[in-house]
Amino acid sequence: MESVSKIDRIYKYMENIVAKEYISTTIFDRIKSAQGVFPYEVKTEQVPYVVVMPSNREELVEIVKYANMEKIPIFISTSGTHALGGTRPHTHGIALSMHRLNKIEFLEEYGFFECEAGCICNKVGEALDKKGYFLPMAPGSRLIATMGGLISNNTSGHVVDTSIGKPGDYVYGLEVVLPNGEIIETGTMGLRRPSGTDLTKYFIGGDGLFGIITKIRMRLLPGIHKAYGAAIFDNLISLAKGVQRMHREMCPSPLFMEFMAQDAAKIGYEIKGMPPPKGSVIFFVCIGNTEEEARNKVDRILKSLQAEKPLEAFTVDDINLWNNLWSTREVLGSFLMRKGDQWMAAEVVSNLKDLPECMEDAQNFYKDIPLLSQLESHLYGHIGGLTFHPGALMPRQWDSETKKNAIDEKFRKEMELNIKYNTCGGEWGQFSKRTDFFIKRYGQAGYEFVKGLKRTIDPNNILNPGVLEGYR
Amino acid sequence: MDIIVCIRQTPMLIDEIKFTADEKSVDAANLKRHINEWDLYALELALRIKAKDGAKVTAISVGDTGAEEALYYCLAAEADEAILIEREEAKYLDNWMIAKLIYAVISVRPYDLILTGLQGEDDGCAEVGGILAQLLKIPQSAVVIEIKSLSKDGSIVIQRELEDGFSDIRRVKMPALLTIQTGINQPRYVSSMRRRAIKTKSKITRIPLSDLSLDFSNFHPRKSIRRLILPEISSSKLEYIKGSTGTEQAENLIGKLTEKGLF
Amino acid sequence: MQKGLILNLIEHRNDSIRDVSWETLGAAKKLCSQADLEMAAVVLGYDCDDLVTRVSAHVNPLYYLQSEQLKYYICDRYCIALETLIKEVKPMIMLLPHTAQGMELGATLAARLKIPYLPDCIDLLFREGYWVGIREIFTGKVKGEFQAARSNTVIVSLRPGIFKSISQKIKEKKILKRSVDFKTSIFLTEFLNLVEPEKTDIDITKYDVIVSVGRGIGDKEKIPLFEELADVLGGTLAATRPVIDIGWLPKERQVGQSGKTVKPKLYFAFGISGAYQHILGMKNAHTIIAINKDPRAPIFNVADFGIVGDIFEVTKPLIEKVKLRASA
Amino acid sequence: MEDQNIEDSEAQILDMVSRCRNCNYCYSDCPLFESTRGLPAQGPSGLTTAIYYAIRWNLLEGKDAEDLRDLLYSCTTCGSCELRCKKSATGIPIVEMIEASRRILLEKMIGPLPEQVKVLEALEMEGNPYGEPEEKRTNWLEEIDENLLEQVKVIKGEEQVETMLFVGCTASYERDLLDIPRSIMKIMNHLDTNYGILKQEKCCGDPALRIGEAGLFEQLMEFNTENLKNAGAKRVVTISPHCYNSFKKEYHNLKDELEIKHYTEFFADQLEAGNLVIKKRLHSNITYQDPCYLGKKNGVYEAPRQILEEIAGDHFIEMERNRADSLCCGGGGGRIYAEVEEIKRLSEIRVQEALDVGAEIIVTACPWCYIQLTDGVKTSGNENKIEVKDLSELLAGSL
Repeated sequence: MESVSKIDRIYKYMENIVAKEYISTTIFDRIKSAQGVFPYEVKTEQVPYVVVMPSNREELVEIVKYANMEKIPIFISTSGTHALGGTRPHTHGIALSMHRLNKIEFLEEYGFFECEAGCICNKVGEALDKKGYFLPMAPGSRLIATMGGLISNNTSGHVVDTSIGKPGDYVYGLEVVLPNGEIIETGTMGLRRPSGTDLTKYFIGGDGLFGIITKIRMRLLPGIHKAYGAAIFDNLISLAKGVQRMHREMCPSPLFMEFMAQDAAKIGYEIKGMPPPKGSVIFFVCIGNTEEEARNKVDRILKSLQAEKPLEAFTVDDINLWNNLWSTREVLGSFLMRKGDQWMAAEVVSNLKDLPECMEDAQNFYKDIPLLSQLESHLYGHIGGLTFHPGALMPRQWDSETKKNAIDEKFRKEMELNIKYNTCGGEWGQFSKRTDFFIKRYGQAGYEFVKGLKRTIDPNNILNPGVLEGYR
Repeated sequence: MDIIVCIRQTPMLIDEIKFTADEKSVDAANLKRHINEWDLYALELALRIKAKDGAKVTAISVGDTGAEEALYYCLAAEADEAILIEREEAKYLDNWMIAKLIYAVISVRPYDLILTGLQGEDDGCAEVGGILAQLLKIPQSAVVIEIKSLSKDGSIVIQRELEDGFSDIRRVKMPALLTIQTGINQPRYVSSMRRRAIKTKSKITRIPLSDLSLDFSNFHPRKSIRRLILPEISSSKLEYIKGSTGTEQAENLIGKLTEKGLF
Repeated sequence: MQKGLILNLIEHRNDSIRDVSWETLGAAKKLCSQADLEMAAVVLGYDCDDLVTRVSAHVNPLYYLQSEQLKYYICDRYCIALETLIKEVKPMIMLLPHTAQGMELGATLAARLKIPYLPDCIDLLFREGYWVGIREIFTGKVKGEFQAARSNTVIVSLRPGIFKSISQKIKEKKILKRSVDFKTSIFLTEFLNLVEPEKTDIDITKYDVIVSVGRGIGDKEKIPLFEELADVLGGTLAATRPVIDIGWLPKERQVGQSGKTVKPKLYFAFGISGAYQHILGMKNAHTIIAINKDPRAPIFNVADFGIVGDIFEVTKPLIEKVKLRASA
Repeated sequence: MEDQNIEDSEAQILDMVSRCRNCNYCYSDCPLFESTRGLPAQGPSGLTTAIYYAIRWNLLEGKDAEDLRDLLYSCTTCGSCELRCKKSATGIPIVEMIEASRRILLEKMIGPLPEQVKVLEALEMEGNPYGEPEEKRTNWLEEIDENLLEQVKVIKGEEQVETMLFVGCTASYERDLLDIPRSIMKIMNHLDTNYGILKQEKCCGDPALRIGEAGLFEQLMEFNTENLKNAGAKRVVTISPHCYNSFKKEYHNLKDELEIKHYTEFFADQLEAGNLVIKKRLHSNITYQDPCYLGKKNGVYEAPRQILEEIAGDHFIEMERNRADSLCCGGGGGRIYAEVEEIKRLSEIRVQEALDVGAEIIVTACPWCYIQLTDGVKTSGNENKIEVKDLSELLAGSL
């Protein structure tokens, strides 16, 4: 394991920067921050020297300067929910937890709110809600994921991009600490974003490679009205075609549009005490500035879907029914995992043209992977965003190595498909587990481009090393 | 390294104290007993030395009521051996005789360090350690509050508590006897299951008086209890604050202090 | 035949005589006047003449056992020195204070000379040809008459803070110097250094009002309550040793023999039974208020005002009422 | 615990914790996440991860052992994480694992926390965590007015009684809380049933169990079980949700044979049956703190609310976080006896939440919640804004 003397040296230095109760050399804090979302075990060589919780950007700057001077890697591992393990250290280093940077400020006179990077998504959402605003992001990890991480990842989560776009589209400015310890502020206080070079863009979805976001300025969006619709298809292909139509016929995009293959839906319905669906289910939310606008959108979408002869297609007026529908997916996962096996899913994205074909591929996702073909698997996804989540249940009994192989196999297959359809994941990011994909997808030149940027901005490669190189 | 810890149980007084007919001892009936608090700190010290530097820890007790319990406790706490010196309950032993018995057992065994509690919760004489050390012709240090170092060359540096916040530091050549003050460490908790399990797991070494190379019959105490007295609160100045409720008492107290201009 | 002798061991530290030695001298003086006895004293040390002269003003003869080996108190050296003297002067009582030093010395010396030892006495009587020491047992809840077996010499240690210091001076001084021969002896204990009380952030001795708590308050959760009382009274919080030992409060707040000695105007004792080690540290407070549910708690012996009852039932209204007066 | 059992239980812990998918959603519901520094291990899966690696990497000595101890004993055992894990993840019985680990630590003589040692000794010696003399357990009855004593049988020996009121240690010894048992006796007086109180009552064992002293818990369980059976009790009504939980979940020789009710359940039934009639209604705004061991642990959310709605009608307001989402007061899991890290006092957070919805009274139905919240009101300086009451006090006052 890492040398004690080095831990002491780093600790002693950190003491001059951060109140010492917020520097932990406790082995259990260090192990915990070395964990990623993957169900395999932490290795001793991943365990950070210390975990540090800066309380403000000035402290952060000093930490980064020190790390850069000493060439000690920094891993911003705060809540550790990155789906590709981006926050998971692969060598010793300094683990940062940003939880203490958790202030949120409403600059209503400007039409913004500003939150620090450590703010938890859900809390921000609730705070906005109370004031009648709306947070344009809905990641599955919202309960605990931080705003800084989410913006660095720029994930849509359930959101249909063509509806409200990506969270980053609402970011008007950032405060960022660069790897050399410089602080920069990007963007504008106006309601008009820079044309031409907008530094903000280098850090939104920057995978934490170029700087540590400390503050985010985001547009205050007016609260929205919602209306709900659903449809049942006896086969997934027509379901896919229905969605294809929706987009082609220039329907207003829904905010969320989810689907579950019949087998998956059955389980969810059953747990929720609803009669099993006659086919595969698609359900969606439309938003509008008025209830009416939202409802009209639902009707418009239902029309498109109807053209593909669903068994039924209807607006959902009963909010409880909607909540049930919506939670069927969540309960599905936990229900399957109740025996302790772990649910893993891939993120396959189709292009609009080939959606039906991609639907088929997604159905057969695990079939030709020897290690995984026998596993119980189910299909669902954010179909509105042309995204499939073919999921499989990984036996708990498998040892760490096998679990790792299984997950690597899954990513290999996912890569294959996203290459086939010339797409890429819209939720989890492009590096870490997906670096191979990135290289295949955008070529060595594309990869070198990013590496070049990284080298220039972070010559000592101290910020989240391993993300760009990709975990093996 | 061999560490010997002297241990025993002491009675805890409950509100109603009764004496035996001869007024020479407290009536043992419905007395609760526990291990003498100072002894627990001595035991913990021994066990910590064992954990750190390795040692064989032997607990020893002169068999009066509860001695067995105390010894099993030591074993459960991971002492390596427990010795019970059996004695007939009736005979009164003063601390000198007790020390003599322990001496008779220890003197024929290996030891580097002997630890006792500073004093007994009951008689508070704080003398067994001193007598024992003298009998064994080894140095003793009383009121030890810290072990500074324990060097391989067989000497130990200790800190002793004096009065008024003073303390002194000594180097003592081992074998040595230390009497331990409370607060030197934080004694561990030994679970009831451990204490139960140990009784089937390990045995106590029992040594009957007859095995000891000393003629106990013509042993005579160097001090004895003539009688016990229940001290009445005797204070000329004491004034009780009356009141049926706490609130009343509080009120009257403030009244008194004000009236005496102390407030 | 010559009169029986009481030999007093004078305890000193840092070139000054410990108060308790004046007390043992006082006790000896009292005994001499009661029974027909003589007294003498002995100082062990190394060039501490002025200290010796100070003692000699009160007791005659004064034996001065001088040796470099006796610069600091160490049990075995003291034993060797005192053994010779005792054999020479054959005292009826060897009197010493029951201190960290006395505890070591009394037991060891008695065992060495195979004579009786009455430790930690609060009174000493001569009954039917026996020396009888009155001792507190069970932390003062019970008193016992301990009788020493017949012996030419009995060693008695006296509890500090009980006896009046000696005041009377004597006309002619008599200092008998003795040198001690340590040539044959090997020493196993070596004095390294004396540690002064450490300076602490708060000094409880500086306060006029002290609210002091014992284990009787039950658990750590209760501390804030008494802190509050201390605050509203404009005083500070203190505690007994057991409270310090289990870590409810830091050492700097300990009142007692091994902690601080305080003399505030008001001393509140909550749930303190009154072990003498504690009483030593506070009995000189101007006014002592003891609150305890056990009417037999020795603390009441030194208290000016006593409340027998549940400490919490008193404390809470007390805080409220004091607040009221403050605001009024 | 025999070494064998320790190994088994270690194996069980490893197996259970290996189910964790590290989603960390449990943090969002954990009181530690709100009250501590928020270091990585200071949350449910942080604790289980700590246990897991402590066993796998054998980190059970020196400072590691102490760090592990401090982590594990910081848990309030409120159970929010388990609910979350069931809802959104693999459904690991997190608290069960934490308590199993505490048992291991205790048997390995690493646990408990220093202040808790005195508690365990007291439980063993006197049958209550406060070290009060066991013979004085029912002394509080001396302060109850005659007319309330008519229907009570204090069971000393052979007496038989159908309904037993299990008073519990806190209500028996904490003078400040005397109004709770007093109120319950007042309410009982409105029902013409006789009921009993055990002279020989001992702690239900909850503190021992939570702290990890399973052996001591068993002793106490056997003692109480026997006494309750000897008295021929058919029904036990408890004041503390913690006693309630012990009887219902842990007392295997009792839980199926006796009807076990928390007083809120018992009185709610009586209201329903019309045996209790609310005469005086309350006109100040009240809100309700769900005791974790009543709500989250045993699903009793509605009974207390039925009563409160009867008493206060529209003046009964829910806090934003209520029922399964309610925030623990911080008193459970043996914490009430120990000094655990609390940068932000849970009780103060809760008091603020009550103020936020305009409550003038926080009602609870647990002696520990009562103590914690009362402290919270004081330490947050809200004495004149809001007060804490036990549900029994309000009910007794409105009959």
